[in-house]
Amino acid sequence: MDTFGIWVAAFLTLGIISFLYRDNPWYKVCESIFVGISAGYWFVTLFYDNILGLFWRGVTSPDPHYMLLVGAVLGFMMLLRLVPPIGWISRWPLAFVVGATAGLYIINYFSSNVMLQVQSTLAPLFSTKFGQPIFEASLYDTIGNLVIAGGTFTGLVYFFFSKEHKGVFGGAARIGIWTIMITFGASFGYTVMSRMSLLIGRMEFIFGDWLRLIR
Amino acid sequence: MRREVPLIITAVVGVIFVIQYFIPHAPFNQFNSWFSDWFAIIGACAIWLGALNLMRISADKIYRRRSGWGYAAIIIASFLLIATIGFAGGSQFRDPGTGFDWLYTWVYSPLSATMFALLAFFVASASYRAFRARNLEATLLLLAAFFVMIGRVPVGDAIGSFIHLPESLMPSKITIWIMGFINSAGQRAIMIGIALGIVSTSLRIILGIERSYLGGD
Amino acid sequence: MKQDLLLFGALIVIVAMIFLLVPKPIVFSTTVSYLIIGLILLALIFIFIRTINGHFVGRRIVFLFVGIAVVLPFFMKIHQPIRVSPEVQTVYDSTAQLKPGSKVLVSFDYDPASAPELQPMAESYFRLCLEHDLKIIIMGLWPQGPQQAELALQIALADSSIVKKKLERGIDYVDLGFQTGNEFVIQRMGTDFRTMFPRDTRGIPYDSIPLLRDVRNFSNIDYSFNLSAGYPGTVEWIQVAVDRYGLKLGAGNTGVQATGMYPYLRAGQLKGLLGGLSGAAEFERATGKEGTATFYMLPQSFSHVIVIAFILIGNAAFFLGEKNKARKEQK
Amino acid sequence: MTFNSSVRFFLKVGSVITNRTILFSLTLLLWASLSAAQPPVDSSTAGLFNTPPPDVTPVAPRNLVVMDNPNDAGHAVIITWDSSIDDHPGGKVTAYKILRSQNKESGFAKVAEVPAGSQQYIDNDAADNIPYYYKIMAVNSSRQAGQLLWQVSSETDIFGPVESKPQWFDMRRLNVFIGMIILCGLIIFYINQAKSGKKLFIRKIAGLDAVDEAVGRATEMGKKIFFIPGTSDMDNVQTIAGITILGRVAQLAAEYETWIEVPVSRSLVMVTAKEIVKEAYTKAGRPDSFRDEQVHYLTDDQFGYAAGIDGMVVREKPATIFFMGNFYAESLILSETGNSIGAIQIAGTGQPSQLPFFVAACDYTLIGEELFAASAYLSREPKLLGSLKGQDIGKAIILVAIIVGILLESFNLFQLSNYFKVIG
Repeated sequence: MDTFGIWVAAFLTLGIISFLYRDNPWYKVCESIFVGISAGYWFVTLFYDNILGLFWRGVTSPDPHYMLLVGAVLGFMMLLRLVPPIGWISRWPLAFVVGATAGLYIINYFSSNVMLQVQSTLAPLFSTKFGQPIFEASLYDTIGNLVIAGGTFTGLVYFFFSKEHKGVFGGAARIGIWTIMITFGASFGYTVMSRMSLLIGRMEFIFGDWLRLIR
Repeated sequence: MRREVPLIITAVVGVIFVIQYFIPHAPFNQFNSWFSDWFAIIGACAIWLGALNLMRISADKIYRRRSGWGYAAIIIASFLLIATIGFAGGSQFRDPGTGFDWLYTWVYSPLSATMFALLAFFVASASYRAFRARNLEATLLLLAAFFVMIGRVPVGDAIGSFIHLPESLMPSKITIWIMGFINSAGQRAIMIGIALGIVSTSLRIILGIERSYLGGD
Repeated sequence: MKQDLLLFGALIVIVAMIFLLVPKPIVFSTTVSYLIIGLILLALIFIFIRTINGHFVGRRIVFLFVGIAVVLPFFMKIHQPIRVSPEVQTVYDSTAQLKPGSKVLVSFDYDPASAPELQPMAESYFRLCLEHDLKIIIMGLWPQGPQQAELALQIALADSSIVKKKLERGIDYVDLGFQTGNEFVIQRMGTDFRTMFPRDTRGIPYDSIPLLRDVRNFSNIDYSFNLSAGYPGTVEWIQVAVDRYGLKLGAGNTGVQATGMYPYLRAGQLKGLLGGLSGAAEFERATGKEGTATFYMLPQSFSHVIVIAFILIGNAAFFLGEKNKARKEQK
Repeated sequence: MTFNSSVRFFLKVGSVITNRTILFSLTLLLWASLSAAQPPVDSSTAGLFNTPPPDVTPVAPRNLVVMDNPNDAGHAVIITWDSSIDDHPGGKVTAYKILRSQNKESGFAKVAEVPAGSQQYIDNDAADNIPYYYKIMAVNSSRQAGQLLWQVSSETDIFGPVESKPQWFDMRRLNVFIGMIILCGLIIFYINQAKSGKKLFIRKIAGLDAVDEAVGRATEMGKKIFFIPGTSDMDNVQTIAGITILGRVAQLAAEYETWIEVPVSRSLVMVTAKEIVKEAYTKAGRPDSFRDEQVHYLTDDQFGYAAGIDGMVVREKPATIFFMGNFYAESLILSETGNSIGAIQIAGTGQPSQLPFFVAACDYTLIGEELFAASAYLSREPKLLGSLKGQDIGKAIILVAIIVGILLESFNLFQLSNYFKVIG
């Protein structure tokens, strides 16, 4: 079964790669299989994991979690979309999800992205830690600290919406967008690496596992 | 009923989920995990809507003999195949040795991994096309990408020692500096900005100012 | 359509030929390797000259070169030096300096799609822990995570120096498996592991596992290593386990994710980071045992050089094009 | 340690007399006599398998404090103590045992054993509103091959009663609370100000100015518009922000009578997007032109979704593609394919790691916060613009805090960063 599996996998792998040449029937077959199989995969997995595993087992366990029933009711309301005359009820669970998401996001992002990031930006420029002698850090770290402070500051200035980017303010915003561009370039360059490794993994499958050409 | 009730639900639930963070007292300390459970159940119910939609659109294509209807048939067939095997397998459906596991290992995984691997090609073509020193911004993008790219592979430092660069100017060192300082600064600015945008958007949702997600009457 | 079929036919013939005629495995000698590199360089120079003359290459040529750069090095015999960066060294030091018997929590938060980058990290990390007699607790926030962990564990356990130790599941390492709930799992683990993982993957109750006897929550964990490919992953571990419960955390990330981790690294919330395949290779270097990642580094370097070459070609053409344009405008 | 041995220790120390040693010794003497006055309850030398060697009994820890664990949901008592003076590497303490009872006189049972060096234990098994008494035992034991050879210990006094209670406010998060109140207050304030008719400026955002042009081009060419709302579900604010923009784009498309297609990867998003597009067509005065199949589901799978869209893009060759929402690795797969067929592409995401790819492959990219400003920018609705102004003032406060904070910290004047710490 595994030998057959390797051949199937090789067929599908090459089919997807053939898309690089151009759209063709082979790719179309692989694409359709992918859409169907993956939709079915999640359909089955979510049923077993969430409906059976989480809800049903939670409610029927000796120590039942009745709170799960709320989720079931909301989920059922969602399914009422299938009954057009009362389909509008599905807006209730949606409103619930959106409300809870909005509430959670306010807190999570405010505490983690605003508070914590500001906290880490507030660091001494010329020493490594608060309380250390003032000019204790190396030149490398001092320049770095200045770059971090200046980059974060000007980067934020770039995001101002209600003030025209002119004069000194505009200059700061310009430095901000430079910082952001360098960040993007660095992230991109760094990513090239891991994308290549994914391809290496696939090619090892084709030339190693399937064609057996690699030691 | 169709618009007001959902708006009230959003507002009340939104406020509760904000304040739960500050209240360690039961039941507020439970809300977070309750919501994750509830959302999992709602999502698992809602996927029926999606799956039915996929089946209906594909069946419609076949019925009307639209171009590519044969591929629509493959979508339906592969969906039904994995769903049948999965549901026939009972709660042990994905144990090693089952049909579901076979489909996962030899069909789903290779397809996923290969689609992901296409990125290697796209990264190359995107950088070939987009990284041109058109203006100052594009040049900075290009230079940062360039240094990080050569700094992240051993070849970079090999070249560095070949032309006798001082230790602190080795490509790998420059990479670490860019990643550790400029990149940190840029990421931080973006992250703080995003957080402010998210707080503001969420607040507008809770206040009912942003309500288009509810659709019309 | 006809053209497609012809191509498919040609491909089938090639595959058949490889299966029937080509000797296996193929290994190029060093001379042949350098010869091939020279040929690729020549081809690049040819493209460069064409581009300067105004013939831009299409996407497909770029694709072809990337493909060649990734595949050919598999067969080459070339050694390249690897330097260990400080964030990688931190992971190594934090782990290697633990006292024998210390408990290490390793969370597998990725799926097979990211295995090429993260699997080598998992293998060498396990090997390092087992060599230093650390106790490993495995878990996963992604459904397929623990399966990946088992694969890595098998490889680490098969190592000759580790086989000698006669390690036992439940005493020296334990796999708690996957649990749904993303960051909430981490949060509940903050008070008690047992509520989230009542049994290990073999179905043995938490309390009956010798390794876990004194492990109640994060305060009993000496170091934690998280292998992550997205959400939930390192960010969630930092936000919950590190910020709220003071866990000491190191991470192995895909290259993409790794950039986002540097702020946390600088803020000290993260103790060490392996970024992408090169992070894995550096870690192998630090542990002194070269493995998959080091083998993968050659195609990696090659493909990098190809991408950089094309960026240079594109820019040279762009500048020369601008110059030509300016000259025409002057006339 | 007995009184006599303390005296001997005192005499030895006394041979080098300085002021500090006198003070130190007196303190020690005072403490030693106190501990001697209360004979240890369980200074047992009960050998279990062997008789312990002489002089191995550790001194009990001091300064035990038991109190309700603050800022929690109850069920927890926090016990802190100062280590026994015998607790040092190679010292006479191997562990501490925490004993608990509901009765002051008797019934003490072990709740936990923590290693030497610990100075705190949180008893998470306490029931709320029940008085408990605690004491701690310093233990010295010796093991060989897993076998307990001997064990000796000494106990502290009994402390308590203490009751565990849940709290209604987590004081550790007060700073987050205040910060959030300020930011939300500012946003609400400016929303109200905008409502009352104050004109607000908003800077140019190129990506959003291009929306009209992009839709117009699709109309001219008689081709489709694709709108990709990302691969996250409705439990992500980015998705909500993305499909809010879909509302404006779909209305524009409906006015131009151009076909807009929205393939989605989440069922809840499909439901919501359908409502939004339908409403947009109604607003544009063409409710009958809306077709149900304009919004359709592909698969929940990230890469299955990308494969499907790639196929659609190369076959149907849309003139314009929007990417608005949360994206992961599929961002570049989708945008490079879109680029290869020459479509105008406008992207926006708050996923920092994917922004570089959109910047490289798309014509316009909304960077992070700009995505969330888009609905205000496109609609020019005063209330929405007001919230942007509030956001900006919040940003200004952060900028001031950064400058002031960094200066204060650089010259060791004040550690402002402590006020931004998120605990608990």
